[in-house]
Amino acid sequence: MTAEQIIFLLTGALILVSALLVVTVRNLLHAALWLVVALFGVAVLYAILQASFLAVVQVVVYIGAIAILFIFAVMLTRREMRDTGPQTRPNWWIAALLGALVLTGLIVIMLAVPGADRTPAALPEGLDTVWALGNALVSPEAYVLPFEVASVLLLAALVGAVYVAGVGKKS
Amino acid sequence: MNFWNDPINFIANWLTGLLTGWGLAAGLATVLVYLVGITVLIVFAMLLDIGLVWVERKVVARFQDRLGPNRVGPFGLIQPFADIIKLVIKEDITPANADKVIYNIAPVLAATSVIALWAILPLSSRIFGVDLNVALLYLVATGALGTLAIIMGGWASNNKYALLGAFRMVANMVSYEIPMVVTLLIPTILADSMSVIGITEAQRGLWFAVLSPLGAVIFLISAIAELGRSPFDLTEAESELTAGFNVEYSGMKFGWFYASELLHAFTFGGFAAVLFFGGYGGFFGLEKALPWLTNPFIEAAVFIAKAMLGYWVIMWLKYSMPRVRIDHMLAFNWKFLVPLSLVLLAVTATLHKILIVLPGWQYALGMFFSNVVIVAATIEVLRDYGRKQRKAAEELAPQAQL
Amino acid sequence: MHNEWLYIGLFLIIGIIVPIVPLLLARFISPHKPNQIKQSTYECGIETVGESWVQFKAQYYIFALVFLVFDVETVFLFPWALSLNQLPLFVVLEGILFIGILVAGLVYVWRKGMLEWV
Amino acid sequence: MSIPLSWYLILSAGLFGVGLYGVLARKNAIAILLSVELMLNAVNINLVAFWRYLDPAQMAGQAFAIIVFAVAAAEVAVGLALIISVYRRRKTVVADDIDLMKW
Repeated sequence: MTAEQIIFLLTGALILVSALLVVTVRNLLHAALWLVVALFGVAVLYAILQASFLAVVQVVVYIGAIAILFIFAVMLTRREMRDTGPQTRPNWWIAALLGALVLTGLIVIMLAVPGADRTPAALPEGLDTVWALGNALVSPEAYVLPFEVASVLLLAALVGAVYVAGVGKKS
Repeated sequence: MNFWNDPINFIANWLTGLLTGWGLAAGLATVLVYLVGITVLIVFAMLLDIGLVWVERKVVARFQDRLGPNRVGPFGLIQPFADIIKLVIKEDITPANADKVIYNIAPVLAATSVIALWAILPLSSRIFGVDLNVALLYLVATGALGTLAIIMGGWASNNKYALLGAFRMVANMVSYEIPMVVTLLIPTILADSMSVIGITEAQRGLWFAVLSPLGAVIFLISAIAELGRSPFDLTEAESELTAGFNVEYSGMKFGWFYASELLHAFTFGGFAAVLFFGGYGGFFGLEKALPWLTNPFIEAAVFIAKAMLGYWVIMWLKYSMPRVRIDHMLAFNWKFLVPLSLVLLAVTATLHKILIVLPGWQYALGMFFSNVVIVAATIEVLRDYGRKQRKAAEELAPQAQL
Repeated sequence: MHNEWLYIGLFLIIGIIVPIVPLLLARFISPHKPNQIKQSTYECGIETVGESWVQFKAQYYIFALVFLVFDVETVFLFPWALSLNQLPLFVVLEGILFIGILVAGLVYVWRKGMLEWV
Repeated sequence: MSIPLSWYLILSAGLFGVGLYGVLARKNAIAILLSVELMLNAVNINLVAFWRYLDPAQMAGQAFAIIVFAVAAAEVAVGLALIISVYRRRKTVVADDIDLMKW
C-alpha cells in the first residue's frame, strides 16, 4: 500500500464519518460544522486528483460562503435548534434502508464501469489545468454558454432569495 | 549551486543526500526534509510575530505620544516574552455554559488560518514555501477559515456580546472579501499568472501599483477590513460590545487571537507588497546594473522591509482613525467599493487587452491614466450625490427649526 | 504539482500543532481553580439576562446571501482572467457580460432597499 | 498515483447514500439542505475523478464541477431564504409542519 493510498483512505474515512455525523447529530450548528469537515475532506480529494483550482474553490465557496450562510440560518432559526424532540422522523429506518439500497446499487453499477480498477496516467506534459479550465470556460467551442448561464442562474437565485427573505426597508 | 545563491535548495539537497545515505527511501526523505523546512519557516514566523508585539506596542505608544515598553530589556525588547509568560501562566477560564470543544478549537483555527498563509509567502525568489499556481485563491481560502474561527469562537462562548461581535465581524469580513477578490483579479490579469512568484517576476520592470493605483488602494482598504483592524474593528468595540467575539477568552487562547491578528496584518502587508509593489524584487530593472540585488538574502530583506512598511501603514490607519459604524461600513462596501472595483476590473481587462500591443511606456501610461479617469469620474459622481443630499437637507431644515 | 499539495498538507498539520503546543503547556502550568462566579458569562458585571443565544437581525442573513452569490461569481472570473492574454478580444466581452450580470444583481438588491441597515 | 478509480466511486456512493438518508430522515429543513450538500459533493467527486482518470486534457469534468458549484450556491441561497421566510411567518423549520400546499 502506497502513501497516497493511505492518505486517500484516511481522507475517505474522515469524509464518511463526518457526513454520518452531519445527518445524525442533534445540534444543528454542530451538524453544519461537521459538514465543513466533510467538505474540507472533499477538497483534499480534489488536491489528490490534481484539480488544484477546484480544491481551493471548494474551500472558498463551500466553507467560506455556503457554510457561513448555513451557520447564519441556523442562528436565525435558533429556537428549533434546542428542540428537545427527536431530530429524525419516526420512519427513519425506511430512509436508512433506502440509503443502504441506493448505496449498494450505486456500488454495483459503478464497479461495472469499464476500467473501474484503472490507475490514472500522468497528466500530459506542460498542461496547466487552471489555464486549460479558463480556456474551456470562455472559448465558444467549449463551455462559454454554460458559463454565462451559470451567472444568469446565480442572478436569478439572488433576486429570488432576496425577494423571499426580504427584510429590507419597505418602500 | 552554493549556499549564498540558493540556500533552501542547497540545504534541502544536502539533507536529502544525508538521509538517503542513511538508507531512507527517497519519498520518506523528501517528506522529512519538507517537515524540517516547514518547521523552520513556521518558527521564523512565530519569532517574527513575537517581534511584532513589540513593534505594535512601541508604534502605538509613539502615535499616542507615550514611550511604550521600555523597562524589560533594552528598549523593552524582552517585553513580548514577558507577555507570553504571563499569558501562559494565567488561569484559563472557560465559561460554564460554553460549547467546550468548539470553544477550544476556535483559537487554534484562527492561528492556523494565518500560519497557513506563510506556505505561499515568497520571501525571495529562492526562499519560499511553495509556488502554487492558484496561490491567490489559496489566500482567499485561508481567509474563509479565519472567518469560520471567528464565528465558532463567538458562538461557543455562550455570551450575547461575543455572538453579536462575531456576527458583525463576519458580516464585515465577508462583505469586504468581494472587493478584495476583485482586486486580486487585477494582478492576475496584468501578470497573466495566479502564482505569487509569477506576479512578482512580472513586476521586475514596473510595479503594478503604477499600472493600477486604484486597485492597490482598494486592496489595502479591503485587506484592513478583512483583518478587522480599525477603522473597521467592530470586534473590539469596547463601548458597545465589551470586546467582541473573544470577550470570554483568557490566557493563551486569547493570546492566539491577538498574535494571529498581528501576524495577519504583517502578512497582508507582505501580500500587498507582492501584488502591487514588486514583492522581493521590482527594482525597475536596476538589478541588471547591480546583480547583487538578486541575491536571495538581499531580496528577503527587501521583502521584509516592504511588508513592514505595509504593516506600518495599517497601524498608522488603525491608530489615527475612529471606528466606523456598522451600517456605514456595509454601505461603504456594497454601494461604493464593490461597484467601483467591478468597473475598475472591466476597464483594466479591456485596456490591458487593447494596449498590450503598444510599447511598454505607452501601455503603462494608458493604464495609469485610465485609473486617473476612473478616480476623477468617481469623485464627480460623489460630489453630485453630496450636493443633492445637502440640498435635500437644506429643504428640510427650515421646518426642523419650527 | 503533486508535491505542492503534499507540502501544503504537511504545512497545515504543523500549522495546527504549533498553536496547540503553548495551549497544552498553559494547561499544565497555569492554575485551575474554577468557581461559579468566575465561570459565569461576562456582561460588564451585570447579571446575565435571558438566554445567550438570542435572536438576530435577518439583515445579517441578507448580507451573507448577497456575499455568497458574489463570491461564487468572482471566483469564476479567475479562470477567465488567466486565459485572457492568449485568447481573442471578444473573450473580454464575455467577461464584461459576466460582470454586467453581476452588477445587475447588485442594482436589484440596492433598489429593493436590501442594503439598508434598518 | 496508485489509487484505482473504483475507490473514488465507492467513496462517492457512500457519501451519496449518507446524504440520501439525511434528506429522508431529518425533520429539520436546514438539516435536509445540509444533506443535499453532501449529495452534491458526492456527484462532484465522481465528475472530477472521471475527468482525471479518463481524459485529463478535456476539461469537461472540471467545467461541469464548476457548474455544480454554481447550482449548489443557488440552491442554498434560495432554499435557506425560503426556510427563513417560513420561519418568520410560522415559527417552525420542521419540514413536516410546512404542509400548506399539501392536501
